[in-house]
Amino acid sequence: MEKKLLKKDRLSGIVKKMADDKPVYAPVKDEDNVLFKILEPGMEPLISFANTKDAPKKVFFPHSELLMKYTRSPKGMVFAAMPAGEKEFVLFGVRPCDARSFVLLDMLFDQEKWKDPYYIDKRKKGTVISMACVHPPYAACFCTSVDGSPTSTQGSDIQLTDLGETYLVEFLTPKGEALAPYFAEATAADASAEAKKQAIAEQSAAEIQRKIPGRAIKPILDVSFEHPFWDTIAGKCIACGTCTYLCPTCHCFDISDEMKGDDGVRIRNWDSCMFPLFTLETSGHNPRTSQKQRWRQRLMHKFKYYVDNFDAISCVGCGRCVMACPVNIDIRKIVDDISKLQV
Amino acid sequence: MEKVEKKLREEAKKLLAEKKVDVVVGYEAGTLPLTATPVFITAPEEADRLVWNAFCHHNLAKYVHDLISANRDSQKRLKPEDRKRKVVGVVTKGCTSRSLVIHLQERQYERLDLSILGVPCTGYVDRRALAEKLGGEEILEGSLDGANLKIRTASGEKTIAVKDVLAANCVTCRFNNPVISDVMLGEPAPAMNPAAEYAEIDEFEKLSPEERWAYFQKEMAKCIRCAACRQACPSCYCRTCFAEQSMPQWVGISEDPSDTQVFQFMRMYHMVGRCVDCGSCVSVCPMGVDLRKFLKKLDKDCFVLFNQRAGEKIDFPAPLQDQRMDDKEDFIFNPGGGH
Amino acid sequence: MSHHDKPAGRKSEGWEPKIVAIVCNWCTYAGADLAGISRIQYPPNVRIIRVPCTGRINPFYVVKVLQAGADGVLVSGCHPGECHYISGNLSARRKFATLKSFLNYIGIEDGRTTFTWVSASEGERFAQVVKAVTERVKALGPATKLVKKLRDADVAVAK
Amino acid sequence: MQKPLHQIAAENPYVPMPVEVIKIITEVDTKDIKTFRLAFVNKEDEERFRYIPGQFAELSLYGRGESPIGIASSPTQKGYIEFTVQKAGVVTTALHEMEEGTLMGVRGPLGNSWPIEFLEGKNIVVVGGGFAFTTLRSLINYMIFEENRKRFGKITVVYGARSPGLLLYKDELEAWGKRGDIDLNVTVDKGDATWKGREGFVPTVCKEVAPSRENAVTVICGPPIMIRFTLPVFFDLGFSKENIITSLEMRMKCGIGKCGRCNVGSKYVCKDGPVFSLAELDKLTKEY
Repeated sequence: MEKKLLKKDRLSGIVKKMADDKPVYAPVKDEDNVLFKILEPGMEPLISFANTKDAPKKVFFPHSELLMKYTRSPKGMVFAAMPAGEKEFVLFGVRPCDARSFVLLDMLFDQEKWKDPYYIDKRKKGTVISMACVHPPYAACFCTSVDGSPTSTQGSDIQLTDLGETYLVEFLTPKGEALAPYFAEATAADASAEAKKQAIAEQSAAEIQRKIPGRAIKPILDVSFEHPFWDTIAGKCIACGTCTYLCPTCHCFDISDEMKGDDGVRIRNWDSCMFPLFTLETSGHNPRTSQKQRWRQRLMHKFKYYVDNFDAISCVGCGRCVMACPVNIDIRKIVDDISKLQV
Repeated sequence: MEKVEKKLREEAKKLLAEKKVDVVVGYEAGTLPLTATPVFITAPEEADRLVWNAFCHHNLAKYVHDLISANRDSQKRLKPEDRKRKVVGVVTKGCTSRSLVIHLQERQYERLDLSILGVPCTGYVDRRALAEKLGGEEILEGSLDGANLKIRTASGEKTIAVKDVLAANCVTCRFNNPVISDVMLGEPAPAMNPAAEYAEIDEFEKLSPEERWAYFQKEMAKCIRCAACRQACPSCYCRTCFAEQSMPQWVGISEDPSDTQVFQFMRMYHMVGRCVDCGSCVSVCPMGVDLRKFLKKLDKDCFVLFNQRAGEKIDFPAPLQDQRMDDKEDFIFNPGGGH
Repeated sequence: MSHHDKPAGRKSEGWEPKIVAIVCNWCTYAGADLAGISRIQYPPNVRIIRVPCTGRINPFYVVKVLQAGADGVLVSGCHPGECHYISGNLSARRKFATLKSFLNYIGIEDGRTTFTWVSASEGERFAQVVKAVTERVKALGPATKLVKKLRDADVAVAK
Repeated sequence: MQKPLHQIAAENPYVPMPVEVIKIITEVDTKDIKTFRLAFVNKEDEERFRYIPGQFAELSLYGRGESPIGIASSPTQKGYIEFTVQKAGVVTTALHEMEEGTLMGVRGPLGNSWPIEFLEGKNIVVVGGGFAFTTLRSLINYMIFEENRKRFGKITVVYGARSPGLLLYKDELEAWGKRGDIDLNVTVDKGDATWKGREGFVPTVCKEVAPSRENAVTVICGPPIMIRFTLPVFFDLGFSKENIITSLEMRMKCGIGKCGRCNVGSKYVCKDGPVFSLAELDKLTKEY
């Protein structure tokens, strides 16, 4: 695929130009958070930032999403309408770890047998422009331990890499190439640019010193469901959903109905395996009654069940849960500890 | 503070060794620089993990309630004479002690269930204030050096005074020493600045209703409904929160502006006379919602209307558990005069 | 958009406020009854919900009513000292003092929520209260704050 | 762009197909279990809703949401589908308040099913307790259907309820009893004045009936306590774990393996289950 060089000061203008034509989600400063928002006229996309507080999964898998609308007739429920299909849009400024999360989510939402039309529609319409991490943005980053890298192109349609004076613009997919006209002023990249990127990739990956045995714990997890170790991890967990809501790969949801007068809607909302109610059955029976079980589920789901089902770790090493956990439950430490278990 | 920490470890060790407590709930160093995290110490030899410093922001009363109720639940099927009390030692600063008082007022457990290790408090560091001081730069390394923080970021070494990054609730704290304790580890800490306690609220009250509504809307729009505020709050101990009831469903679960506003409003309103301004909900909020702007109003009203402060006195019912014939009723509508 | 939620512009023509009154069984409900028996005129904007005692009213009822789109809420019970259950209204008074203050604080207009006492013999007062509350709410226009709107879907489907 | 609803439902697994409640049967004395007979509004949906006994569907009610319920009718019964529902939560309570003629929604069929191919040519022992008999009834009706009967060997049924008034499908039980090709054993924990049948718990009855393990499979569904005491009976009779098959219940929402809540180990009960053999369950974590 094509590679180009773009003068750095031109990027912001290009993104804003795109935003004139179609919705563009970009990292923007919102008080003291950096969040993905649709760029409105006058808003400035953040070009230089560490990473967003919220994961960009919300663009494809919104926190609350309308599934359908219905009305009440004298006879009962009558289906009324579907949400409008998505228009084409651009998701700009995604970090490579987060872009990889889309590939992981695809495995679940776009399976052979059951397809999730809402997610798939958005994935089809959205073009992902990622920004390679020239330096890992956080000390909590650990993408290299979970099959990723600071310059991974997985899940990206275009990737930008800061080469100092210019950005290397890599058009990775046909969807990405469709945006090439916006980069008309960019010049062809030569072999030296590619070499530079290669050097950056190596350098940046090397800067991530914190390693966890992401793949290596799978055989241990296979046989340690009942291990007493699990009793030690979740005591201080307050059972909030911060980790799961900020996680780029957590995808559990709930479906709820709301009505007003004769109008009704069915909405799906993020849910969290950290919440006691997540598995509570009407009968009062709850297969997971303790926070220990819920934590085990979260960890197993990411490092064992997903590997069993899709041969992929459902964690991209973005470090959000590490940094945002209100009580500092550090998944890196837990994975470390698991790797040392005697089983 | 190091002296307090040393005494704390000794005391915890002693309590555990003498089997006077089953567990000591305290703080240990976190895995990120300049953080502390809750820890449960059950063996004397582990007591040296305990720390006491300006990063200990959690209100540990939350865990006291959790531990004691879990213990009680686990023994439900035993005969009363076979049931065992679980005594919880808890590292207790001023706000924590007031939460314990609230639990006791609300008959959640008995005083016998507690061993209160009182610590004098001079406030904790607000992570957001610190991040702002650093211009959002990542803290790579950090240490506490007396009254200052020594921090290394990508752009170099920095020194920041702890007093410049204290949490807002700490700066104006009226109760920075525990109101009840079994043992005090150190001299009482000097007073903070309670005179300014309601300054922010007074200012906000001066705004027009439209301005206040705009602010409320803006803050609530940040909320992602992760419920960390509720989960961290020692006063939020309902077995089933109203927000999770399905018959009737009080609030919708979606990220709807109205549902979020109503959820937050009602959760906060449940704190009348029960919010100790420990700042837990604020410090755990991943999105930085300014909950204190609203919670502190309830605190002020409680004082103005009922002359009470949450969790101040153990032998006094909480404001909404009580009433007086001569309570103020300026808000009662009187058509035809006298309003 | 269905015919049920016509867009109500501020003080749009023909708009009449919807006011929900939550009243106690022993005093205010009887007072409302008396107003009716005595044929005292008052605006028809009020829908009454009867509860045993104001002490029974979960403050959530008031907030929930606002969320559901009522333009005003009236809560009324026995005068202090006259509660059928001795002190239910005194408990309620503490709750509503703080609730109203808190609602005002977040910017809900003062006139949206009204708390008062009406005894069983005060038919006239009940009518006065309803009249005054209706006027106050009318002056404010349709409620918008805290009001929940359903998400909208825009692609219709052939049945 | 307007598409007919049946086409949307065919493309979108979250969209329920409209059905009309054509019959409501109160099954038990306590009146909290009813059978709902539903007919598809659109012919195309009826065509598409091809199910196998053991599968379930999400029943959809205006403003209340959805509830996953096992299909109680057999695919051999044409023109309608049936669900037997106990009144418990938000959706099922609203269901119980419905009248005949109401319109609602159905999404499915979902989940795997009783392993019909595996069962073919074998002797089948069906063991059910109380309210959990619904999908077993589906299976029995499927097996005894004229064209199907010869595909299966001997059929033994043990079905128990706490009292005679709590037995489901009383008319059918009577009809099955009259057939010669099914060994029906209905039992109640405690009978009443009019009860002439068997008394005793399901495990005890299973022990008495003592079906042979030769070329036999047990399909069992019931309250956990019944299962706990019945399984040892079958182990004693020599049934292997591969030949004991049951169905799990879990809290579900999407029913298609996305929402994550019925996750047990690497499996989703909604998609990989609800039917599992004991041998398969042994490999799962005990989180159900």
